[in-house]
Amino acid sequence: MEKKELKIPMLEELEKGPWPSFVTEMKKSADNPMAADTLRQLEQSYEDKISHWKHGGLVGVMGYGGGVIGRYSNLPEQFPEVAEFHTYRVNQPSGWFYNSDALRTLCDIWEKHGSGLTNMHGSTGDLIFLGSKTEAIEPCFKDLGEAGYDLGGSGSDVRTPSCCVGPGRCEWSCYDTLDACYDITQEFQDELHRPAFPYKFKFKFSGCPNDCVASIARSDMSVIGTWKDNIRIDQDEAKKYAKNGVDIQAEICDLCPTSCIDWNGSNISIDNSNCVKCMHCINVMPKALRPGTEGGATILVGAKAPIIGGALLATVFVPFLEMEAPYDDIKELAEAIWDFWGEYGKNRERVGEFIQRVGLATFMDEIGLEPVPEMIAHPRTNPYIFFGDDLDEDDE
Amino acid sequence: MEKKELKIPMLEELEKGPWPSFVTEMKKSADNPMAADTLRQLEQSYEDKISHWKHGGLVGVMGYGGGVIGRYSNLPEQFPEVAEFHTYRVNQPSGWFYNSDALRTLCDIWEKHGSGLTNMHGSTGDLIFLGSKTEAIEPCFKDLGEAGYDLGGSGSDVRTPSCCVGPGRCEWSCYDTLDACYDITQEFQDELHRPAFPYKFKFKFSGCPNDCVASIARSDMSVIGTWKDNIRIDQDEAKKYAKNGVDIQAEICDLCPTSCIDWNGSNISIDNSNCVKCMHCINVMPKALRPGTEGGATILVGAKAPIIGGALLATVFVPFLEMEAPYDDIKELAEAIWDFWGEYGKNRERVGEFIQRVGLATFMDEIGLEPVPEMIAHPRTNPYIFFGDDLDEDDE
Amino acid sequence: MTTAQRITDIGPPNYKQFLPPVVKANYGKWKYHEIPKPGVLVHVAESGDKLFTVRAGSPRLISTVTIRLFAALADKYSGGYLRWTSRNNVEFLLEEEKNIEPLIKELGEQGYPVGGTGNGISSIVHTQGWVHCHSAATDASGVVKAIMDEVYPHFTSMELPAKLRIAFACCLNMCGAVHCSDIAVLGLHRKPPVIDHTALPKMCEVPTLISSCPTGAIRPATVDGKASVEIEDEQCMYCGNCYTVCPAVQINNAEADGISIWVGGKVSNARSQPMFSKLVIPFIPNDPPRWPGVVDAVVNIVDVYAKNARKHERMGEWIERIGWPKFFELADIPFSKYVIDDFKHAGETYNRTAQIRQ
Amino acid sequence: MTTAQRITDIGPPNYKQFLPPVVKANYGKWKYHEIPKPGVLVHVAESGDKLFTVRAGSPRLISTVTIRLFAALADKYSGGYLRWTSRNNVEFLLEEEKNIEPLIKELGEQGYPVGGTGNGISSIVHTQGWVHCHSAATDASGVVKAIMDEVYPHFTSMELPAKLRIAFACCLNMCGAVHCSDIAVLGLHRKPPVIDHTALPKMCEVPTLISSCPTGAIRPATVDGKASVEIEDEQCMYCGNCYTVCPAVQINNAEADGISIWVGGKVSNARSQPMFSKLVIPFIPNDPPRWPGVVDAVVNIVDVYAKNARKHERMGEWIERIGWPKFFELADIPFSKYVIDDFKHAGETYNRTAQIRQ
Ligand code: SRM
Ligand code: SRM
Ligand code: SRM
Ligand code: SRM
Ligand code: SF4
Ligand code: SF4
Ligand code: SF4
Ligand code: SF4
Ligand code: SF4
Ligand code: SF4
Ligand code: SF4
Ligand code: SF4
Repeated sequence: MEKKELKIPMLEELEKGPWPSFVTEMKKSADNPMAADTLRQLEQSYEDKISHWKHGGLVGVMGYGGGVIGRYSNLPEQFPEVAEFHTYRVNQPSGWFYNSDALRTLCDIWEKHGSGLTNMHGSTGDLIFLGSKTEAIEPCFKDLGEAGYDLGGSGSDVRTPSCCVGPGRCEWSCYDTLDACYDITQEFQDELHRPAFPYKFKFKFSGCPNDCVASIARSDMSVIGTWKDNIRIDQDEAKKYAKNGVDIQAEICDLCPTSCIDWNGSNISIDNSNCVKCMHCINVMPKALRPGTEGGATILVGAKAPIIGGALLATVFVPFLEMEAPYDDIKELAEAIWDFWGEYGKNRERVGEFIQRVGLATFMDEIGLEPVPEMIAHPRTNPYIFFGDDLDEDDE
Repeated sequence: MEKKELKIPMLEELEKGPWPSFVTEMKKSADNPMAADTLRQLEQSYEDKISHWKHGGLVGVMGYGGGVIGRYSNLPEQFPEVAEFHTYRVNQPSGWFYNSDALRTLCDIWEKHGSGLTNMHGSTGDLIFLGSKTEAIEPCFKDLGEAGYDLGGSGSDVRTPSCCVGPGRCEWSCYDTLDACYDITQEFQDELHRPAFPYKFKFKFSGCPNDCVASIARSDMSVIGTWKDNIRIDQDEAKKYAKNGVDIQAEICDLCPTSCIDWNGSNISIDNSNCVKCMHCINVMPKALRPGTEGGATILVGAKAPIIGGALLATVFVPFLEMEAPYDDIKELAEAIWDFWGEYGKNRERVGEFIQRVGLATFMDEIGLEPVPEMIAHPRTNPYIFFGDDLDEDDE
Repeated sequence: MTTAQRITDIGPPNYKQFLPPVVKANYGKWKYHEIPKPGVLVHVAESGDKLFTVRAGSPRLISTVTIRLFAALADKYSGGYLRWTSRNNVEFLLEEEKNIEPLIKELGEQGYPVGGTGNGISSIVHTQGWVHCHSAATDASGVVKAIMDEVYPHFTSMELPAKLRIAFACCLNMCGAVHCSDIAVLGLHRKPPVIDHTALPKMCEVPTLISSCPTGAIRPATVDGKASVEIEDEQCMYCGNCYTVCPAVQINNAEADGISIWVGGKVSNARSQPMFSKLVIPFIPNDPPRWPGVVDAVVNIVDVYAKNARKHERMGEWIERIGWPKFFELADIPFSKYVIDDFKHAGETYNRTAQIRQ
Repeated sequence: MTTAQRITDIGPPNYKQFLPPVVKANYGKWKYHEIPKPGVLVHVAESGDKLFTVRAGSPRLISTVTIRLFAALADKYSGGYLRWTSRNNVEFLLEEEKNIEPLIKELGEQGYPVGGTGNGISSIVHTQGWVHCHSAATDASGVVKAIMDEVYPHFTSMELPAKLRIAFACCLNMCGAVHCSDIAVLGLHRKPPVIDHTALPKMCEVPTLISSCPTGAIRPATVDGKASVEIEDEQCMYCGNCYTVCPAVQINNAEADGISIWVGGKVSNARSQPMFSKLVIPFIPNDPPRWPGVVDAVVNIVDVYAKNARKHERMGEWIERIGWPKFFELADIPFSKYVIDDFKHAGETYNRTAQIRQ
């Protein structure tokens, strides 16, 4: 095949500077005609200041409702190699752990079927194979399956769960994020591959309240590690931090959200009943302070981006849940939520918006969770209480 | 006139106990048949657990649209003396200052025309004359006028302004609340007496951020004293407080909302550029600390009770305004607000709700106030920015 | 009498005539104050002059007989000068320190306690109730009296962590600062209004009535051939706004009406920003004449606060520090689902952090 | 091939096979960590074992050629083990301390900087832009590259007051954590969509389209005898949701599209609760290939923060301490009316206190 010229002067401006360049990356694959046409169309976008992609039209693998994002050039004559340019969302391993052989296998498959361009990784967590033709979809899927990989979610289904590195490396992980993420992904393969919800539903697992996968902001079910017992203190190490220049009073005590940690110049003391497990003191002095040993997780529900009612952070559903395999509690909770939301949620209404529409108390009633004060930042300030028909049975 | 028996056993239960009893008060006036029937009807309400008053039907003085609240018994046969039982809202003097002669004059008028029962004072601030017949309204108004008194507001008009004691006694008053309240009440007599707004509009004046008339919670225009320069410090007095047992670090420094005040064991120092004029430190040590001398006020708009969109606290409109008679700035601001709200506000829509409906920025545009960051707690978090037609003139 | 002759639009009398001489002389020139004992303030001017204030509690609903009594006491002790406060206490403005004790004594004999200053409980801001209002879900003065009798020791002392402001309103109109009080006692209806279809067409405008409903529960309907309305019960949350605009839509209901308790509001900008009160007890039935359920609830909250809050911490500041779960636990108040907001901005009240006391 | 033969629903491979031996041996038994230098972490297990992590920056959009390079480096230095982070950096998981420096050197030679740890700027979480998305109001990778080139010194050092997380999204769908980032760069449209009335009936369902609009700006209309829709321009705030559900409603506009800057969001529960990012610069025009306006704006905000915030203070925590007026002043950003919220809960963002720095 004769090689078309690659004239991309604007993009090449983006090869300058110290940060690794995506243009350079794309050029590395430019032997692949799809990658080359991607560069060319992108250069065109840079000139026109507008995207040249179109969406719409269903593409995917047989029997699955998601996992492939269909995309088409709106200048197919100019850039015929990307006339069709669909991406695969390949479900990543828990914690984005790989070994070199696994990576090479993935590269083999993708160089065979697609553009050779990837995202390591997509914002949801998938390994993104960026751009292939419609005809390549099934064969690529077959090769992936044989290599032990499957597609992730897209559309109105369970989206690819993701998790922080957790017990794989982090000393603060209050439960096994890698296992929980793997187990729950496996459990809900059907929900992941066959969209049947009003809209997408994302799980994310963080091992502690630092929330290194931003679950509280980006997942319909956010599982954040925490602990019930006391922060473990090594007073000698604390003294060492002080000696090495940490101003414990200013850097820790004054910044504790509940002022429950004290430093008398030689010892740390913590009023653990008022500690909200924010992690700050532990973050600053990891050798001196450690989370307690009675680990578990707080389950929060309903985070999302702004479309369409405005962005939401997740809301506390279960203040503390033990996180032991096979994670039945959390699976049952998810299913109870799906049942109610599935029946009454509107099309394209995320569960967080649905909760706000029907009311948190009603939602809890329906899914069978007892209301507890931890669910709210504060009680209502308006007097518009709907007593309904319960009037006479109430705790008056 | 033969005296009916006064059988009020339930109410008399409320004459017991150390706190002065309103029942005892009402009995003091019980020679007045209206007061006696009020007691009787109230006893009836205590038995029935329900109000026996009716509203509706216009009563008032000629030429005024407010100032009298019409009320009728729904048991007029049983309690004929309160079949009509209207209250007058008599505009109180600024700061609720009286002298004994003035009070006696008021008592004379009220014993002549009404029940002899009063509220000293109503929640808005008026002196409330509680209960008279329809026929007494004009004569009572005439006597009030001759004694130098006028009615306050009711209905969709300017409501009786009120103010804290201010420079009349308080060392913290940053402007002359008594004068401002009096001057503005006089200026807007027409707006006070002849309802022409979508709904009520309340002014309240507090001399400092302690806000002793709760203006920020209860007035459509809340005028709260503040200062521009530094807090005045008397270090010797501060030392005395410390010696007398005030823990300045814990009681003041740790509670300062911006941590801008320091105590080194013998001296106070304040980073005045970060002081938000909250008053706390001054409140705790009034001999050692005083507001600065460059006084003025913050103007906030739009507080209200919950009907119907939910309660609102007032919003900052002007962070700092000099408050010199004749208070032209504030009068012009009020008029600009009334113009816009008067034209576009819905019936029974308080100005605070109207602002939320049209948007703060639009409202400011319309009344001619430049937007400043002090108006908001924080910038928007949602990306739903309406650029409208201004698109091309913007500060891009 | 013709309109021309009538005196109108004169406004209130000028306050200046009512200022005591010491105030006139030191107007705006006060330097500091002290509270030598509960109910007594001394304001010292830059000139060195002193103004002594004696503050007495009053039930607000007072007879002219009592006003005359106050006038007489003012003549005797404070040169005839007195004022009322924004919380309905009466203040005698004395130039002579020696008059303080005799005045307090005489007030006491007449049944008017001196107090309400500093870190205590002042008079309860309140409303009309069954004494004068048609829409009251409970009485005002009676509930207030019953509560004040029990918290009375806090009126005459100053030993709370900070000021504790109680307010009362008899319906959701909230005439007062109920929505921003340390403790708010609020009457509420709990059944949709009952419509008098005969009276309605005569008394009310249907479109105004329909638009008065914040939840859109009221719809036009033809009843017995006449234009009237109907109410969708499931949408009504008993605000009573329809009743205010139309007396033929009756909201009062002896069985369903009662009282709710709210805590943690404040108005001052001191330390923390002003805050709304929050619902903690959704409903206590009306129990006249002495409302024991309400009184116990208020006293309990006052006690728990007094025992647990730190110095200078208002109710809401204390609760923010310890967290709502702890408040419900300490106050031994069962957490009710009604406490969870479900109105317009309800989502803003959900807990959206993993910061939790475990 | 029949469906029966196909391998489906196997889920992702089990992560366990990818864990390095030292991780397997000390799984869940880590004791503490240290950051000896930017981009290098040492995790020490209770057993005393150590795991060394070398973190390298990547543009996320990488070629298989690069993945093979990383695999080869892993073989050479980390027993073949590596992982990616939640911010798209690649981490080599070393057992041997001595391999750290050679690995860093080789990565550097290949153009991959080591850093992104501790109190600095890590990689920018971002989206597709013109590389792959139809609804992008700007390019993603190009803007990110241009910004990273300038803030690069903060990737390879750890001298900021706290972590500073930058995120980028090319449209309001905000694929990423843009809404909770210290600095968020967000592409936006500023003109209502243009409707292709010929294509619409074929491609889209009218009711779904109408209900997709959060402001109700879309109404049914008959155009040239065919069922289509019209858009009320005054009600549209360019969210693009209609375009997502119906490609015949085109929102992209070369002239009007551009970028906005948001600050002060965070996700972690450390110290303060998670917070949303807030708008500070409503619009900067698209200026490819190097977007100087956006880059300057970001660099300026980073600098002002670096200079003024206290240790451990995230962007939003710093701004909350100094107040928004001061932020606008220090950053020398003109206060625009567009910054004032006017969406659903706008009232909650108004300043409702007299606490003001005068
Ligand atoms: C590929 C990816 C961006 C990336 O470059 O990484 C992406 C790309 C798209 N997102 Fe997203 N989203 C991606 C992660 C996210 C995230 C982040 C997350 O999952 O943690 C969010 C915010 C969190 C959330 O779910 O709220 C996100 C919020 C959205 C939304 C708004 C949803 C909302 O409720 O507000 C839409 C709109 C929609 O669903 O129609 C959307 C829609 C889209 C579509 C499918 C637009 C469309 O209609 O075709 C984009 C396809 C682009 C393309 O060309 O492939 N994407 N999207 C991410 C998925 C990769 C992966 O699987 O790993
Ligand atoms: C008398 C008074 C209560 C008292 O016992 O002190 C009062 C009594 C009534 N208020 Fe009020 N309000 C009184 C101060 C207030 C206040 C407090 C204030 O002004 O500082 C408020 C809250 C602040 C505010 O304005 O938002 C208040 C908020 C309302 C509302 C709700 C307004 C809202 O926007 O949410 C209504 C309902 C209405 O306007 O229809 C209302 C309506 C009423 C009516 C007129 C009910 C009616 O439809 O007839 C009451 C007449 C009762 C009667 O029998 O006289 N009243 N009302 C107060 C006026 C006395 C005075 O002039 O000094
Ligand atoms: C007389 C009065 C003003 C008036 O014109 O009538 C007044 C007078 C004083 N107030 Fe007040 N306040 C008065 C109602 C209020 C109110 C309004 C209310 O209660 O409805 C507030 C707002 C309450 C709230 O936040 O909910 C109020 C919040 C304050 C504060 C701030 C308290 C705090 O820490 O939040 C102070 C400062 C202090 O006491 O330390 C203060 C301080 C003062 C001082 C010390 C000012 C001074 O130097 O003269 C006065 C004596 C206080 C005392 O009683 O201990 N005053 N003060 C009001 C007396 C009401 C009463 O009879 O009890
Ligand atoms: C590797 C990674 C998890 C993963 O599974 O991939 C990770 C790893 C660590 N995080 Fe994280 N965090 C990672 C993303 C995050 C995120 C998510 C994000 O940035 O999108 C957050 C939330 C950010 C936010 O709040 O907006 C996050 C908030 C934290 C915090 C809290 C920071 C704070 O004070 O707000 C800590 C504690 C600290 O660093 O003091 C932390 C601490 C740590 C520690 C020290 C945990 C440990 O003991 O191993 C790890 C090294 C930190 C470092 O780089 O300095 N990690 N961390 C992620 C690395 C991303 C990267 O390549 O830069
Ligand atoms: S979320 Fe917690 S447990 Fe997970 S990597 Fe971050 S700090 Fe470690
Ligand atoms: S974890 Fe947070 S709340 Fe708990 S003691 Fe440490 S800093 Fe305080
Ligand atoms: S508001 Fe301020 S000036 Fe007025 S009485 Fe209260 S403390 Fe004094
Ligand atoms: S007035 Fe308030 S903000 Fe200012 S120094 Fe005193 S306590 Fe701090
Ligand atoms: S609160 Fe309600 S019932 Fe009480 S006086 Fe006001 S309007 Fe009447
Ligand atoms: S009480 Fe309120 S909610 Fe119920 S019908 Fe009347 S106006 Fe509507
Ligand atoms: S943010 Fe918008 S434009 Fe960018 S990838 Fe997501 S959907 Fe596409
Ligand atoms: S862009 Fe958004 S607001 Fe505008 S018409 Fe489309 S859906 Fe409605």
